[in-house]
Amino acid sequence: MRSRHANLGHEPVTVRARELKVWEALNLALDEAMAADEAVFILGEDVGLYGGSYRVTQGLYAKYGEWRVRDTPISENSFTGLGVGAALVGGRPIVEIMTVNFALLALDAIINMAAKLRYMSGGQFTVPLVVRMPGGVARQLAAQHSQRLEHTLLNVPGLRVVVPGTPQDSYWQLTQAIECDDPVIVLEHELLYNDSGPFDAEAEPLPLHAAAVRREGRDLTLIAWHRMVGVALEAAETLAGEGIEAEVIDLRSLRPLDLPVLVKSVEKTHHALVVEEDCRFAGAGAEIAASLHEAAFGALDAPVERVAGLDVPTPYNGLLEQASIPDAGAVVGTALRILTPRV
Amino acid sequence: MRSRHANLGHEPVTVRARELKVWEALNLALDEAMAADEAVFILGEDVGLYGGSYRVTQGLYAKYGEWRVRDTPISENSFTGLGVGAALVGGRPIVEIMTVNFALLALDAIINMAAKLRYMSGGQFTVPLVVRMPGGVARQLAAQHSQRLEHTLLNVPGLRVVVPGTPQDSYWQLTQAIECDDPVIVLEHELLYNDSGPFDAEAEPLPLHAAAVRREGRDLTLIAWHRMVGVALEAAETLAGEGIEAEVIDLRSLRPLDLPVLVKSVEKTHHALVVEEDCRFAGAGAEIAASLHEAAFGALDAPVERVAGLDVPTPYNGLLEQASIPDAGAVVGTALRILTPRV
Amino acid sequence: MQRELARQFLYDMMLARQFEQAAADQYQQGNIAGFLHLYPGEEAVAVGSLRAADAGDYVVSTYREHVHAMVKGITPRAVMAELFGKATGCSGGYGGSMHLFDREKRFLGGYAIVGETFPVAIGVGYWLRMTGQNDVVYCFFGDGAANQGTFHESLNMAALWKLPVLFICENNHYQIGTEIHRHTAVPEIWRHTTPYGIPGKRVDGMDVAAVYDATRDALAFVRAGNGPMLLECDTYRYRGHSMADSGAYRSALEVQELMARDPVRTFRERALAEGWIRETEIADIEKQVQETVADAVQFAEQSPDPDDVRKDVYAEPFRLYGGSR
Amino acid sequence: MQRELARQFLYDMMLARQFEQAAADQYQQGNIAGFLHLYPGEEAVAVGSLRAADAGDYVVSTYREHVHAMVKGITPRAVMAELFGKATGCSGGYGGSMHLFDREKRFLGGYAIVGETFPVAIGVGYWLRMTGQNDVVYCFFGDGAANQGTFHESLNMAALWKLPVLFICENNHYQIGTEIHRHTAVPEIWRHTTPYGIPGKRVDGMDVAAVYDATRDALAFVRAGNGPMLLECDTYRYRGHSMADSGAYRSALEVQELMARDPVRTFRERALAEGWIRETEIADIEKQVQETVADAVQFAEQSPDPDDVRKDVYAEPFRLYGGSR
Ligand SMILES: Cc1ncc(C[n+]2csc(CCOP(=O)(O)OP(=O)(O)O)c2C)c(N)n1
Ligand SMILES: Cc1ncc(C[n+]2csc(CCOP(=O)(O)OP(=O)(O)O)c2C)c(N)n1
Ligand SMILES: [Mg+2]
Ligand SMILES: [Mg+2]
Repeated sequence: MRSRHANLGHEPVTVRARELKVWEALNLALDEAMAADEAVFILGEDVGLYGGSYRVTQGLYAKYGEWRVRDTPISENSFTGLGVGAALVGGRPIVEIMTVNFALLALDAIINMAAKLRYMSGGQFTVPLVVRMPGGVARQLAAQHSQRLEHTLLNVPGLRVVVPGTPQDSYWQLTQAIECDDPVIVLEHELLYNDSGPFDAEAEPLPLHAAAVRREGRDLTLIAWHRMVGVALEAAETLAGEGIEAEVIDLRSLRPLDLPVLVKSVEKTHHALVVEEDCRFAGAGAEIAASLHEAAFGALDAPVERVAGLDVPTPYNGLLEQASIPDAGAVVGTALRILTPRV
Repeated sequence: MRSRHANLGHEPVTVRARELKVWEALNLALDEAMAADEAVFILGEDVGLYGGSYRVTQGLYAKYGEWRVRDTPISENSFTGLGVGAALVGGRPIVEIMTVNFALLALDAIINMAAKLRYMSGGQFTVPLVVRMPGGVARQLAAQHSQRLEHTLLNVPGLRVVVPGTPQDSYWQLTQAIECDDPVIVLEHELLYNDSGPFDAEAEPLPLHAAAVRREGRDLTLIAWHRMVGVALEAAETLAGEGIEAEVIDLRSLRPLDLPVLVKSVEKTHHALVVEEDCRFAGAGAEIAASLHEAAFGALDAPVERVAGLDVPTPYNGLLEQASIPDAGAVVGTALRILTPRV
Repeated sequence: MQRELARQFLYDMMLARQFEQAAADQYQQGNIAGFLHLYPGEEAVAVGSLRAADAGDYVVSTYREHVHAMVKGITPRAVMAELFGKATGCSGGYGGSMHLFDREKRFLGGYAIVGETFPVAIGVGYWLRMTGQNDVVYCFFGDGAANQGTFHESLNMAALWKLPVLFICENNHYQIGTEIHRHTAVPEIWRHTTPYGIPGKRVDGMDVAAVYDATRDALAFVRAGNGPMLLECDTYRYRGHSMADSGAYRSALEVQELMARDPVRTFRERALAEGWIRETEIADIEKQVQETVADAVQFAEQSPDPDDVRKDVYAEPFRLYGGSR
Repeated sequence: MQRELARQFLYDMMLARQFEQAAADQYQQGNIAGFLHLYPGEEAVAVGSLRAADAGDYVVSTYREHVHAMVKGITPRAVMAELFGKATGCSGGYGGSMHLFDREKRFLGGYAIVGETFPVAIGVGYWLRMTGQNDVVYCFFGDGAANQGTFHESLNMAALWKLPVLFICENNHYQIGTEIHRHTAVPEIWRHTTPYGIPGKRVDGMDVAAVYDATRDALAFVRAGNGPMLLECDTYRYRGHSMADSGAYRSALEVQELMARDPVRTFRERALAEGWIRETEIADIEKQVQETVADAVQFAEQSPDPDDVRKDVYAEPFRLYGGSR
């Protein structure tokens, strides 16, 4: 590939920090990937000059120029489709959709094109496309800006869907997603970007789709991802005070699902609870519960339950908004109910 | 409302037939609703002069004129959104999206607008919109034309989603959907339009969201909708030959789900199997299984399993296509396995 | 110009400026959350265009709609209370800044997904035309929104069926941090109507009287059954895109140049010069505006929160796992 | 005109006509299923435009693409076998009529969702421009597709960044059963490029030589780095939209009138009259075409079905409930 801007031979910033923020880790992964492979380019609204709504692409426009960090018009379906077209002929595009709420406009490009082209072409084409997008309930952004898209994307053969929540995972999983020859959806969470966490650039990465046990326990398995991992860990602390040891699993990937890790945990704890920020009815938690029942029915002393968002559009009012998504108290309450032997 | 076409005071065709096809039943429901209420109008591609790709709107253009049966350009997001706008100010639009595959382009109008406007406006507005669309695997229409959208729509608060499969249900449920003040998605199945079935215009309708037991049984509950009800019934016949009596439930509605009927059945049979045409991973079946486990764990002798479509885009080749969706044989096989006591 | 109208323009614009300043303050104090998109610099557009409307006309607007809402008749109290998320807000506290609604005032929202105003507006227009009503629907949109597919789709349908829609582009030259020359190949939005045969016109969006006159003409055209029209108002926002944005992508020189064309100040000076208004009257307005805004803030502060998170998801409620109707 | 080129045009168009007739027959016999959209009447567009292409140019097409595929170099065997769903088809039997692909020939599909060709093509164009390659990408679309939002969005980006895309509208005046005057406010698609500053041109799509000449000029313009261009080819389809459609919404008079302009017959007559070709040569072509098509059908019949439904969903397979990488 011939580069059109002057400063060739970039070296990514060398980072040996012990702590990074999530957005910084994502930024580093992008920077390294762009330095390593000139086929990698970024496009999206305000990813360039502005540096990204959540700073994730900060500094890259100055470093790699407008052709590799492209500010787009508000045309989600077409610029995502642009990514698909470029991926067909050798590009490795990274599309940023400013938030998942706007991805509803780009689903034709994601579902009807990106996910199906390899199969429909009899395996002739690969679609090494990454679509990054943040979602979730943030701070009073109201119904049109507080959504999650897991349920829609999980059912689509051809896609991979990952949900990194820590700086380390964000770095690892975005790097792996860019290297992967399949279309990968990287779901980020708006409230996690400024979270700091330990970071080691040299550490051996976990596989892209592996789940991680964040806390060991013997009585109950709490299954979560993104911001709900923190909620689950908080609940686990409280439960520990009651003598209950909860195991907390961070899924990290939703398609595929690391079921073996869940089954192993449930064989020990005999109880499981999915903690999901999205609305309960037909959310990702439904698949997690259904498949866990199928795989570990004999080990379960009680049904896998779900503590999840209410089945309402997200309200603007702050109190109502908080009431619409799970908190540690709700997790603790449900956990105690599950673990209380029924008479 | 002032009508702009000459022939006012229409009377719908009086039908006392004992048999109707699904498309005829839908057509009748539309005709009656339009005759009864001048606020009802239809829009979509080729719904007018052409009479609808699947004949559902046949004859209505000649009868009600172009303003009430409107042929649209290929602009799914905007004509569905047009329906939303009209519904806000007094209209009762019925949008036909030619097939669910194109609805991926209209999800912003459905999810971000129709489903949320009532809530976001603090209850000031109602959105009496019906969106009709057929889907499913038909006959070798390949990956972009063989999809189902249940998983995407089920998770959306504000929507109702119904799945009529018989002529009688099609007539009842479309009529009720038009009368309903909420946005209702009516999912139809491309292969059922020409199915004939008993029809009684005078019969007392089932409620919009009620499930129906299509066959009674004591050993196993088969849960299905649309074309899979026929597959389940066929499997039940075979199972009967083996001395196994399967109960077959036609869900008729997916959001809400008629869980009490499922629980009642499972309390009798202690075994349940969801038969789903859509890809298994995170399909509607996941919610059905998850909620049934939660509601009837104690009554279940085995986990609720799912016989579902393979997790692949739909292939064009006819043999592969058939291999990608469930048939009666697969249902029978899984049923026998479930019912065989494990050692 | 009638003195009464000039006074109205000035009152509206001064109220708008003050109201948005108060909103910014309240945001800083933590009483308002979420995304808050303010209007300073663009007042002449909402005021000039909506003062030409009849009460029966409908408005479909964006997330930057506080001023549209107030000029269309929603009280500052109801708007401010909505920004506070209170039960007394015009959307009951469920919508917030980006989702103002008022059924009575025919204010149909408040859409936060860029490009949604087009389909909603043509839907209203379709209904108006189908039922033979004489009202017009306003469709507001930004320069960035003109790149969304719905612009094209909806303008085509509006033209095909001659729908009574007045499309008003608030061209403030930016799509957040992306300047119009970098997001639109032909940065004159009024020229984008050629594929539909819709008349397009450009007007100085910093001149309230010009916007008013252009809107009156456009409304007359649309109301006469000629189909839709598009008015591009050339304007500028003085603040960042939202409270989260400093606007650092714009040069100081540019901002300075546009500040010199401040629609509120320039109209005030002109009104004085033309003798449409006197200094004392302006002082009165100033006072009235300050009181109104202070009252709105106080009202919002003292109003209760809404208390039912499950209300109004459906017109006919049901249980999700319930069966029933 | 060169004799060689004239012979090529005639061969291509006669092959196209015969091939599509054979496909219709095979569909009737149950050997082809799914939606089958045939091309008779429109041959001059694919042939004239694609014979002007270089081998390195890319093609993005619709569901009515058998002829585009063959002119771009995919063999009639591989296309027919794909229609039969066989493993020897150009998409291995996984795609079918609407999804023809050939990586070698730079034929990038076969898209069945109307309006998808726009974003895919600008993606290819973006890559070509970013990497400084000199190839052009063809983007085919119908008159109905011009109403899709992606048309607007993609043309804007193509123009903004001067992407090497040649947009070719196959205007056959119908969007299935809806005539162009009922689906597009301004039924001249070439005029729809004004909002992007893209040059648009209309050409007689029933005249293969005219299409060829216009395409050559357009390609030269695009290849020189001037950015995209749009060519509208005025044409007609003689059959229904697909095998499921009788075309009853068109008047007999209209069909008759367009039949008189049959691109294959008129070019044959002209080539004879101009002395570009002789009757005996035409008879040879006729025979060759018949053999080629018969051979393609036989090849398709005798080819095996694909046998792995799970193949090629992913480039790097994994188990869905598996963990792993
Ligand atoms: C579909 C969609 N994409 C992106 C966004 C994020 N966003 C909000 S406002 C905005 C810029 C809109 O610019 P413009 O239309 O010019 O309106 P302005 O804010 O300048 O008034 C963007 C990109 C959105 N809300 N919706
Ligand atoms: C988004 C979308 N909507 C609807 C359809 C159904 N459909 C298939 S072809 C077609 C008409 C397309 O007309 P045009 O673009 O003029 O192409 P032509 O078939 O005439 O070549 C329609 C409506 C579709 N495939 N995709
Ligand atoms: Mg703007
Ligand atoms: Mg056409």
